[in-house]
This record gives sequence, C-alpha cells and structure tokens, in this order.
Amino acid sequence: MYIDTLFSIFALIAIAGSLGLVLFRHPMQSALCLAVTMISLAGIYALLSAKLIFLLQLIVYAGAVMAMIVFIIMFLNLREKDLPEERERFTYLIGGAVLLIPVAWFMIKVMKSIPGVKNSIVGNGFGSIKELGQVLFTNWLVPFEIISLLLLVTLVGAVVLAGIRRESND
Amino acid sequence: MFESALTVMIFLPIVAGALILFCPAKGAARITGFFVSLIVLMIGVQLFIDFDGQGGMQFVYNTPWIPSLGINFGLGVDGISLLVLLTSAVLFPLVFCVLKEQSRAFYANLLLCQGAMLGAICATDLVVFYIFWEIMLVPIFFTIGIYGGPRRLAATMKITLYTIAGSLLMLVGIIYVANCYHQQFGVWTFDMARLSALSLSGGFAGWAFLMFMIAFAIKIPIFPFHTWLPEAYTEAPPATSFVLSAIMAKIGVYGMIRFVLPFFALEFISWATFFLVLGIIGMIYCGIAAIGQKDIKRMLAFCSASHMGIIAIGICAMNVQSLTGSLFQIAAHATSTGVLFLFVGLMEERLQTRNIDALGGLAYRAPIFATFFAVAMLSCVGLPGTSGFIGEFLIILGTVKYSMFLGLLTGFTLIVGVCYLLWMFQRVFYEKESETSARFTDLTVGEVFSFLPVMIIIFAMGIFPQFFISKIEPAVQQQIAQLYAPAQQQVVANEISVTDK
Amino acid sequence: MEHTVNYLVCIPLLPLAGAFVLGMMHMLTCKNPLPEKLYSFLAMLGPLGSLIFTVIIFSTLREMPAESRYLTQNMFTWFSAGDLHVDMGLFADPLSTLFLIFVTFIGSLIHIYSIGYMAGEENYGKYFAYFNLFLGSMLILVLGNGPVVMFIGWEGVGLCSYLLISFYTKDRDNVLAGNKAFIVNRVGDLGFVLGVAVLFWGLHSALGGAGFDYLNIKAGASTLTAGTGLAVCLLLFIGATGKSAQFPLYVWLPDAMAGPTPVSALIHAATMVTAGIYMVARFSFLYASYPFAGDVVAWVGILTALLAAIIGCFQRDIKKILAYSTVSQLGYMFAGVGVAAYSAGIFHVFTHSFFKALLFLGAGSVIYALHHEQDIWKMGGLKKKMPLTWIVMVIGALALAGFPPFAGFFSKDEILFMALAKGHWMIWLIGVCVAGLTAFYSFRLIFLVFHGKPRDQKSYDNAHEPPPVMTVPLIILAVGATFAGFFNLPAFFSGDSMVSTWLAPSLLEHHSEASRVTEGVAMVLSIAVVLLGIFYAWKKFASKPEDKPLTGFAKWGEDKFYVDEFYNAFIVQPWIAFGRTISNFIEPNIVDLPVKGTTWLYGVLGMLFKVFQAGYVRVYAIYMVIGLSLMSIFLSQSL
Amino acid sequence: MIEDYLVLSVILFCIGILGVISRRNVFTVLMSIELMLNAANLAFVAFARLNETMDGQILAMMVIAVAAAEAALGLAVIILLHRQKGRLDSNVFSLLKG
Repeated sequence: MYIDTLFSIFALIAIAGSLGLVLFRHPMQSALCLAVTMISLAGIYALLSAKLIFLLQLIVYAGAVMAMIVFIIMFLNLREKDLPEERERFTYLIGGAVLLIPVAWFMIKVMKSIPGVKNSIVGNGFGSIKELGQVLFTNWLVPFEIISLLLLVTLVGAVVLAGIRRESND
Repeated sequence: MFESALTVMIFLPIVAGALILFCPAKGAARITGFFVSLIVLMIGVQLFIDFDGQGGMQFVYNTPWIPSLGINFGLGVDGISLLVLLTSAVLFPLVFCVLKEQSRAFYANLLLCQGAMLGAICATDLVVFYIFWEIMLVPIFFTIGIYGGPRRLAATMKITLYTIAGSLLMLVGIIYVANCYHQQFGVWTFDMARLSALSLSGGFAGWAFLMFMIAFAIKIPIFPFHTWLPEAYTEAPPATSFVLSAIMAKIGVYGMIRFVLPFFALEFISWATFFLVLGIIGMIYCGIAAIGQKDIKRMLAFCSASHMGIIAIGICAMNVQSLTGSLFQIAAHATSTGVLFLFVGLMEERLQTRNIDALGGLAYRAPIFATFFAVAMLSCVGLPGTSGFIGEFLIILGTVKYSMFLGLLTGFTLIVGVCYLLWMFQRVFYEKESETSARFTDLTVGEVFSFLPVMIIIFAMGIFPQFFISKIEPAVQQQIAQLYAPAQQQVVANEISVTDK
Repeated sequence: MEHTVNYLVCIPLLPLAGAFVLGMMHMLTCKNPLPEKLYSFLAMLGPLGSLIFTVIIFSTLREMPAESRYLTQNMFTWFSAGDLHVDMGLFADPLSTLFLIFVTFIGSLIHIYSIGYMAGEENYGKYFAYFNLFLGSMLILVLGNGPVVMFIGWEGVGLCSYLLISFYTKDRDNVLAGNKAFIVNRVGDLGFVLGVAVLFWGLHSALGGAGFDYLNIKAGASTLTAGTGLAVCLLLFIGATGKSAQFPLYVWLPDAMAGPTPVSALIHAATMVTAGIYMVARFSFLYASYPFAGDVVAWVGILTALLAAIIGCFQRDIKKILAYSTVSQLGYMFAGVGVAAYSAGIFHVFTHSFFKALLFLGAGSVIYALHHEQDIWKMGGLKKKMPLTWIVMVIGALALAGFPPFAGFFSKDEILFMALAKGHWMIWLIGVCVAGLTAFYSFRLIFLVFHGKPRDQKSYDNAHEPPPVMTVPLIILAVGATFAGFFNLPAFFSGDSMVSTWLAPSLLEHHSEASRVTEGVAMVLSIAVVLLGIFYAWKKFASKPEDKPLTGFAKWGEDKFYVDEFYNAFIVQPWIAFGRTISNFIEPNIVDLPVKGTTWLYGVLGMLFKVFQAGYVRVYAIYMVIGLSLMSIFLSQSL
Repeated sequence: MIEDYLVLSVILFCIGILGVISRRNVFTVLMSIELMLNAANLAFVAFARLNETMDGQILAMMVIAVAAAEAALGLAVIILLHRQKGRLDSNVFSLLKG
C-alpha cells in the first residue's frame, strides 16, 4: 500500500517538475526543475525494484548530466537580454496541449489495455548489479560494445564541435 | 561460343569502366576503352556468326538471383535482339576513336552505358531488364549534364525525368504482369518466356499495356512523347547523341517487340492502328519540323525522331515483312543517322559551330568527309543499295498490307527525309565557301579508317541484307504467329459460342 | 534452251566499277589532279565494255526462238521476309536489249563528246565518275529482273541526275535545281514503291513465296482483282510521271538544264527520262488489261505534250527549249504506250534518243563556241562560222519535227496513226497540233541561232567549230537521226517493222488494222502541219526577227504558265512555313504543353508548400505532432 | 498497478513534446528532450517489472548512456551556436527555410 502512496507522491513531484521545466523562462530554473523530476523518477525506479537503474539515474542523470547542463548555463553567463523573447510561448503551449490531448489519450488507452499486475518489490536479486551485469554481458554484449563506441565518437565529436577553431578555419 | 559470353560482354565494359577511373592519363583511358569495346565487338560478331537463325533463344545463361520471387539472372539472344545487340557491339568502338579526347569519367560513363545497354538487350528476365534499363540512363545523365552544351542542365533534367516517369510506369506494368502469372499459375516468375504464356486483355491489362507502351514510346520516342529529344540530342556531346540515337532509342523499339507483343497481344492488336497513326504523324511532323532548323544537330535530332516513327509504324503494322523491316531498320538507322551525329560532332570540333547559315562549301575543302557524309545521308533517305532502303521498303510494303491508306502515308517518308537533308547538304557542303568553312580540314587517315568500316557496313547491308535477315526472320515469324494466336483462339471461341446458340 | 547466263552482270558492273575507281582517284587526288587523259581513258572502258556485252547478248537472243527469247542471271537472294522473296538478278529480253543497245551506244558517244566538252574543268574526274555511275544505274534499271531490283537503278539514276545537275555546285541555283529534281523524282518514287507493294500483296498468294520478278509477276498477273490491278497501274504511272517528267511532275526537267550539256543530252533527253516509258512497257501485260489506266496514261501524255510544246515556243534559253521539247516528246511516247501501241512508243524512245542527243550535243557545241551563252536572242548567223553544227542541228530539227524521211517521222507518225486506229481521234488531233508546234519551235531555234545577222558581234567573232572529239559523235548521231527510222519501216512503205517484230515477245500488244487510205491521209495531214509550222517559223524569224517583249498568252507561255510559281506558293512555301511554325510555335507551345504544364504545376505546388517551410526545426516538430495527433485520433477509433 | 507507471511515462513524454514545440530557448528544448528520454526509460523499467525480465532495464541503461552522449553533443552544439550567433533563440537558425 505504501508503494502506491509513494508512487503518487513521486509522480506528482515529477509532473510538477516537468511542468516547471516547460514553463520557466530562464533555463537555470528549468534545469533545476528537471533535476527535481529526475530525482523523483529515481524514486519511482526504486519502487519498480530496479536497483541499478535507480543508482544510475541518480549518479548519471541527476548527477552528471544535470551538473553539466547547469555548468554550461552558468558558463555562458546568461542574462535576461540574452534570452529569446518568447511572447507567443503560451499560444504554442495551449495549441500544443490541444494537439497532444488525442496523443496522450490514445497512448493512455493503449497502456490501460495491458493486463496489469499489482506492484510489489521483487526479491532474489531482480535488478541488482550482479544479475543485471550477467544479462548485459551475455545477451547484450554487442549492443554494449556499440554503445561504448558511441560514447567514444561523442567524445571526439564534442571536442571537435566545441573546441577552439583556428582563425584560418573560419 | 563459350557459355558465359553474354555475361562477359555485359560486365566487361562495366568493370573496365570502373577501372578506367584510376587510369593515370586521359589517353590511356581512351585506349583502354577502345580495346574493351573492341573485345566486345569481337564477341558480338562471333555471337552473330554462331547464331543459327532457328528462331529460339541461344547462348542462354540462367542463374537464380532472388529465388523467393522467382527472379533469375537470365540472359539470352534470339532473332529479335540479335541485330540490336550487334549494332550496339559493333558501332561502339567508333566513339572512342573519333572525336576529341574527354576526361576519364566520360569514357567510364560510355563503357557503363554500353554494358547496361547490352544487359537490357540480352536480359530474358523482366527484373534484370528493368534494372539495366534504368542503369542505362545514369551515364546519359552524367555525360549530358557534365559534358554537354550550354543548355545542358535543362536538357538533362528533361530527358531524365521524362524517361524515369516512363520507366516507373513500366515497373508497375512489370509487377502487374508477374502478379497475373502468379494468380494464374501460383508461382512467381519474371522470366520472359514463361510470362509469354499469359495473354492479358481487358480491365487493368489495358492500363498495364499503355504503361508499357508509354515507357517505350518515351524512349523511342514516338510523337507526342518526343519533346525531350531535340533538346537532349542537341545539347549532348556528339558521342552521347550517337549512343542515344543509334542504340538507346532502339532498345525502346526492341522492348516494344519483346515485351508488349507477347504479353498484350489482343490489346496490341486493338491499339495498333492508333499507334501506327501516331508513328505516321511523328514521322511527317518531325520531318517537317526538321526543315525549320538552323542547327544541324537539331535537324538530325528531328530526322532521327522521324525515322523512329517509321520503325514504330513497322511494328504496329504487325506482319512479317514490316516487323523484319523494323528490326533491320534498327541497325540501318544506327549506321546512317547515328553516324551523321558523329560527323556533325567532328564538324563542330573543327569549326566550333553547327549553324547551317555559317557553313558552306565544305565539299571543296574536305572531299572525303563530304563523300562519307553523303553516303550516310543517302542511306538515311533510303537509297536502294544502301542499308536504309531495305528496312523502309519492307515497312512500307508491310504497312500497305495493313491498310492501303496508311501505307500511302507511310510512303511519305521517301519525300520528307529528302527535303531537309538535301537542303542541309546544299547549304553546308555546296555553294560558296564561307569564312568559317575555310578553317575546315579533311578527315585524317585515322578518322578515315575509323569510318571506313561503317561505310562498308552501309553498303553491305544494302546489297547483302539477306545475310542479316535470314538470321532474324524465323524469330519474327514466330513472334507474329504468337501475336495472332490469342486473337485466333478468341475467334474460334466466338465461333463456337455462336454455333452453340 | 538455256536461259541462264553469267555475263549479264558485267554490263552494269563495268561502269559501276569505273565509277568507283574514278571516284576514289578523284577524291584522293583532288588537290593536285591526275592528267585528264588517264581519267578519260578509264571512263571509256566501262561504256565500251558494256556495249560489247550488249552486242553479245543481242546476238545470243537472236539465235533463240522468238517466243522464249530471254536471258536471266540470278546472283543471290537480295532479301526475303515471309513470302516476299526478292532475288538480286538480271533479266534481258528483247525490250531491255533494245534499251541496252541505245543506252550503251549513245552513252559511249556522249562519253567521247564529254572528253572534249569538259576539258579543262576543275572536277574532270568527278564528272566521269558520276557519268559512269549513271550509266551503271541506268543499266541496272533496264536489266533488273523485277520491280525491286529495277528500283535500285530507278533511284540510282535519280541520284546521278541530282549529282550532275548540281555539278557546278558553287552556284546556288544549280544545286537548287538538283534538289528539285531529286525531290520531285521522289514524289514519283512514292507512287512506284506503293505500286510495287500493292502489286505484291495482290499477287502474293499466286507467287507463293517464289521470286518477285517479271516472269512470275506476268505468270500470276491474271489472278489480280480488277481494283488492285488498276491501282497498281495508276500508282506505277505516278512513278513514271516523276521520272519521265510528265504533268504534274515535269517541272524539274527544264531546271535540270543547269547541268553540263552532255548530261542534259544523255540523262535528261536520251536515257533516264525514258525510264518511265520503259516501265510502262515492261508492265504492258498489266496496262493492256486495264484500258482505263491506259487512257489515263495516254491523256496525261498527250496533254503534257501540248503544254510543253506551247511553253517551248516562247522560251529564250536554247537548252530550255530543248528541255520542253523533251517533255513534249515524252508525252508522245506516253500517248503511244497509253493507247497500247507499246512498240510504237518504244520505237519513239529509240529514235528520240538519237535526235534529241544530237540536238543537245549540237546546242552544247554552240554554247561551247559562244563561251556559255545560252540565250538564243543573243546568237544568230552562226551558219557561216559553224557549218557542220548547222547541218547536224538541221537534221536533228527535221527529225524532231517529224519530217520524212528523218527518224522522228516514222516513230511519231506510228504513234499518231495507232492512236487513230484504236479510236482515240482526240488524242490524234492534239498530237497533230503538237507536231505543228514542234516544227515551229525547233525551226524558231534553228533560224534564230544560225540564220540572220549576228546579234552579239563579239561572241560571234570568237565562235568556232568544236574539236573533232566533239564533232565525230555529232556526225554519228546525225547519221542515226537520219536513218534510225528505217529500222521500223511500217508496212505502208512496204517495210517489215523490224523493231516491232523484235519487241513483240516482250510486249502484250494487239495490233489494230486500219485502212491504208486512212493511214495515208493521216500521214499527209501531219506532214502538211509540220510544213506549216516550219513555214511560219521561217516567216517570223528567218529574216528579220524582232525581240520584243511578249504579251498576253505568249507572256504566259514564256513564264511557263506559272506552274513553278503555283507549286512554290502552294506546296513549297507552306511546307517551309509549316516547318518554321512547328519549331517556333507548335513544338514549344503545344506539343510540349503537357510537359511544361507538369513543371508549372510542380512549381506552383512548390510555392504553395514553401510557405510551410518556415525553416525553424520547432515548426517541423509541430507538423510531426499534428500528424501524430491525427494518427492517434484515427487509431483510437479502432481500439 | 503497473499501468499507472506507464501512464506517468506517457504524461511526462507529452510534456516533453510540449516543451520541444513551444519553447525557443535551445537549453529548454534540450532539456525537454532529456525529459522525453526519461519518460521512455520509465516505460522500459515498468515493462521490465511487468514481465520480470531484466532486458528492459538493460535498455534503460543504454538509453542513459545515449542520453549522456546526446547531452554532451547537444551542449557542444549549443556552445558553438552561441559563439557563432550570440543568441540562444532557435528561430535564428532557419537554414531549412524553403
């Protein structure tokens, strides 16, 4: 029972955070809202017995990625006048919401049609690091390798893109 | 002849074309291209000699390609394709030995073009045919687009989009035919011979028939689908104009005989008059249009279109004589109009102009050139003793059988061609020498020896046509018999139903 | 009797080989030409060789029984498709042998004459190459074993005619005349080819895959249906009107005089233009069965004769006069073959070739002497300077006018008499009138050129007789023009009609008998008309000719009744204008319209859709969401 | 009930889309995309729980890796854009305009 209660609380926080992300004008505020959402999502992962994902969500997402975003926002030293004027923002928001209602409705309908089970904590190592690691390195080895390659490429790419250009290249 | 001769013939130029790109020098590329086309020529001639003229497919090569859809990589030659094959094999070395040197990519494109054309001619499987048919367009696209005249881009777009539109229609037709076979026999196949068992008519078959016809009519081109032709022929470099008019247009004709006649016999018979009239209109219309041209190449473009009209007439008249005539004319036209394009190319290289008004008196400077040009031109107007006559005569003869009145109109080919060609010859070769023409030099020894074989072929085909006709005629007989078979069956069926009542 | 021989092919092949060799030599050495003697020697080999073979053939045929007098040679199958089977073969029977004789004989003479006439010309070698080519083609035409093989020669002579008319290519008018000849001939060829095609389809069941040659056609001719047969005859006759310059296709022949004079003599008077008559006679077995076709031929012929004779009376150019006279005489021949008097028509071809070649060569000598002056009103009094030429020209004119006992008299009178005997009295009447006109214009020419006072003193002073290489052929031809008529002396003069008898196996002819009295009266009448014509010409032109501007009908006649202008205005100009219209207007604006329309449509659609391409990624995302949303609405229906 | 988790993921995803289409600030757009990835992750994990297999979680892990990569690249691009144009308005970049 307490799981459902916790889920409701986390869900509300997550939704509120995400709405904040969309609605705040300054990216810094949005970023903080996103961090809130991510942390509450981490909680939800825990409720779903995904221990490793819970950890990763906290460390990688809420930690590393958000820190990077926040860092860059601060690095660029954004002031009010740097921000784009978004007067038509609310028109778009309302229009978008109207457009998305059928999408959401359809998807929710699909989700609801899945035969559900009552959520409870699953024991015997489900979602723990060791079991997950075994699956990852037996069934998912090749995708794993590809992902690592992707990260490498990203690294190089980011350096190339954001790195300092010589004058002659411009 | 060795078993995979056709495969070699098709892929040798394609592979060589790719390799040519890595040649160190332009000259080397040209020489390599020349020798490759010479090898193809030798294979082609050997095939022609070995061909026994019994009417069936020979030199067949068949290997499964996509078994799940019944697609085979099938090649073969019969009487219908023999002369087209021979033409594209024999005349090709010419484009490498005359005319100004071009870049490596140009020669690579030409070789690719030859390979694709040979592939389309030899294919016995519809899918293989379609693939080569489309590949054929690629080198044309590049050679016109890169090496063409000042308005080349518009011309390239027009020819490419026009022909692609046609071939997409044909693709639909091909799938329809295969699907019909599948419904009737429960197997997928794209093999020509097996699909010939179908005789499609009525309903969607009519549309599929028109799709095929439009695709070929664009390629040939038959009036009123010819509007890409003047631009493309005029803007293309001479070698490409030559390839387009001498060989590629013929593959449209060939396709019509090979695919439309067997698959849609009844439809074809009911539409024949319509297309025949289109052919006549095109023949006369383009012939008259040629008179209004100042640009020799444009005039020849219309001339070519006019002659293609005659060839189309020969097919639509649907008897042995006219169809033989059409097939013969395919080769004859390549030796006359096709070669005229090369001559005009030479003229343009030397004088930097193709304007009839700027020329005059070339015959005094260049008697050999003038003589060669005149021979090709006379063959073009169908003078007996040259290659042009036999085809035209047989076509007119056949058309008279089909309909006296249409035969009369077809006969006008004798008149329209002469009018503009003589006029052009007079203005370019006779009269007073113009300033531009004074720069002209006669053919070099090398050029003379390049063109000499063609001249000999022109006369040989006019005097000993039976050498060629005897090889293709049995196949034509079969084709015609096959064409009328479904119609006769229907007649018999109707008679039976009448007697039943 | 063995009918197959293997030397027939030599007859056309010798001149053709000569043409090839000469052409090659000329083409390769035209910058620094070889000596003229070499060319003329090589050029003579072909015609003379052919002449020798012709004599052999003639003697061989004479030894054969009259009913089966023919020789054939089948070389190879030319082409065969379905049940059409055409052999490349030659066929010599009395008819073709007669043609062979005078073609090779006169051809050789004119070759000799040309050696003198063309001396010093720039393209000496080319001229003889073309001449040999012409002779070869003409011999193929005559010897061909069927209409299709004949067509090689038929077109070949047309080509040579084109090449030789436009021989002086630097002048545009000459080339235009050549073009005109070729194109007008092509119009006729259209008729010929269609005629052959219709003939084939009419006969193909009777032929049953056998060779499409005269022997088989003749054998199967009876199976033709009436309509087909008539159509064949009329279509073939269209071909004949083109080649033999009959109305309405005669217009090219007067212009063809642009060529060198020996060319006019050989091609446009003696040989090529008679091909149409040869062809009609060759198909006599068809024409004889369709009297209507024969009537058409006869009427077209006689009316052409009349028209050309009238025009000929008013011309100023010496060669044009002769050209119209040729058209007129050809009309006679057609009248002859049209009324089924084939041998009479052919005999006129034979005699005509002598006297017309003579007249042309004589005119050539005059032109040569006066340095290419062709206007008869600038000549005069040449009798003293050129007595020999004068004599032969008078002989030629008498023969042309049909004055006894010269060659033209017997042949022409035979035609007129046969027309009368077969009941075509209108044709006879017109024919007699034409005879009078002929006498008038030929003596107008003689009087203006040779009599009276010189009207151009300077060129008169320079005039001289041509060299012997030119005069000898003239003399030989003059002898021919005088005596050729006696070869076919009719029974009226107690002759044995040698030529008619010789030709009989080749032709399907029914002799009609008329009383000797009628024949005598008709003959006297035509002689009287001829004398009247000569007298009128003498009165008008012999002593004090006046070159005053012509008016009224005469003006019309001088301007050739504006036939050329009519063709120009109603066929040539519209044709060209139509060509221009097509390329400037119809092609880009009408035929290309669907293509242009398609591109326009795409352009408009592009402009339309461009509005949606704001360029902001966000906006594209919105489109995506719109699509997603619509899809969701659609999908939730089915859920 | 597990489907509640899925419904949450749908809601978050839709809010993410809303962010992408309504905002012009490139930072916010980037973060909205992150949010959408998170929503997808949630769905994966929920399905993993539903079927009691761990493949869903593996996928979620990979998505996290990809998201990290995407964030790194995205930020690099943002820096580049800011340096070139001096603005953070996505409307400035309209090279796709027809």
